Amino acid sequence: MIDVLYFAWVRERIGLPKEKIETSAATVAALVEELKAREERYEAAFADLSALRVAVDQELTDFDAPLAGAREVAFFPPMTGG
Amino acid sequence: MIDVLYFAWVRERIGLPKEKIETSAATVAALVEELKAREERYEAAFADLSALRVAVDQELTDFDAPLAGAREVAFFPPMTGG
Amino acid sequence: MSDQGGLRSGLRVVVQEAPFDFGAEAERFAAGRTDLGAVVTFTGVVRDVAGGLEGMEIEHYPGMTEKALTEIASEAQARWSLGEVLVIHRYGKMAAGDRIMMVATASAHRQHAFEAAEYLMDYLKSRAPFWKKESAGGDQSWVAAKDEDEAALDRW
Amino acid sequence: MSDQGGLRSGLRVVVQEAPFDFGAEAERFAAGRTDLGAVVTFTGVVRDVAGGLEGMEIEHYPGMTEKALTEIASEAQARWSLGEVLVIHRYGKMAAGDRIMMVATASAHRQHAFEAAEYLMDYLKSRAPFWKKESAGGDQSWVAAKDEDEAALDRW
Repeated sequence: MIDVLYFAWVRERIGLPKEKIETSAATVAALVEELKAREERYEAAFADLSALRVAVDQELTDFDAPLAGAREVAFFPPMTGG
Repeated sequence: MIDVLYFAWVRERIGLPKEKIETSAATVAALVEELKAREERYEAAFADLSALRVAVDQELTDFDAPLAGAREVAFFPPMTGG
Repeated sequence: MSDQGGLRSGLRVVVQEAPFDFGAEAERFAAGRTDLGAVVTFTGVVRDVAGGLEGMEIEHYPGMTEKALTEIASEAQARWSLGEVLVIHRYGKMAAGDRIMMVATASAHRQHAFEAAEYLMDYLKSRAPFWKKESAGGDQSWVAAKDEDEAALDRW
Repeated sequence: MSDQGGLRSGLRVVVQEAPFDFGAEAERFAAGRTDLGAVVTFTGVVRDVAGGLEGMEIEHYPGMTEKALTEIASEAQARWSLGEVLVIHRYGKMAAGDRIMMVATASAHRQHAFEAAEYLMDYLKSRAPFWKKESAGGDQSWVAAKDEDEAALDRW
């Protein structure tokens, strides 16, 4: 089980801020494929990965990052702080 | 007659902040030569012109600047504000 | 490195919903330090570019936000000679003209204080998990990240 | 361009002997402006590098000082898109830790606010008629201008 978090318009498209996912995906990209296969709203949210960023256990990383041992994965658009 | 002002260690070496000088010097450099010829303390203050800055009528300028029409000439070391 | 943010030697990171008192923070930052001759602050303010902004809301990623800001500030401390660093960033609802965030840097050398503040801002813009949503004309829209903000990181 | 300094559109230049209230100046600078998203301040503080500073005294050139600061600030306004500019510089006696001066810039773009503040500082250091004298161990000495400060002007 892994906590999956969504922020900003990713959260809005998927319709919830956080969920627990049962997965054996080896990488972030594999998890994304699993989610996209589930429902239309995931397909919509993950349509363009170049418009998305990902953090594993609260560290920014890439979509090919491994998920082994990860507790938390977060998906969100590019940040706009400051 | 022209007002001649001195600041910082130039003022200290010459021993006064301001004086009126009767001069027909055409340039700042010529005025400096006249002053140096007067007394030891001017000679000491103006010994190294590369260590000095000059303003004519409150605008920074060079030692070869003309004095025609000038009301005020000021001599001082490089600035150290901020 | 601490994962907690908050107070550490010479570094203070604050993430809060409430407004902060910029004047008071500026006044007390590095106050009385006799070894730091140069203090720089940067403040980000909610702009109303088109003139019809009804409000802005900033979402963030609790937990990661403090950690990311602390990492960015620690990297600045490693790169420049800094005596004090402060980062304050708000989330939640704001109005045009409100102060969103501030950074402050204090150093013995003005170039260090300036560069570190610019570095903090460049990384904070594109690497700290904040997202802005603007309300105008009854519509809400997420502010798009700017290519120039991403490009700004290349100089460091 | 005005020869008077003082208040002009978007520019305030203050030269005074009395301390200034940095927190209050920072608080009210560009306050409530909804068109300026980026505010930068720089503050210069009396340093006590060797640990024995008894005091500092700053001499200036009344009349020329305000004029020089106004010219420097006006040039910054011409080079960058600035909504507000503030320059405050003290003269007279100060102690270690005292604030000597501040500049503040406000712009729609953070790079403009940062660059203009750095420009103001670089020119103010070497082109505004202030001279610092330090007292330590019973001796007084004029602070020497640094080659690096003169060299800093080359980048503009």
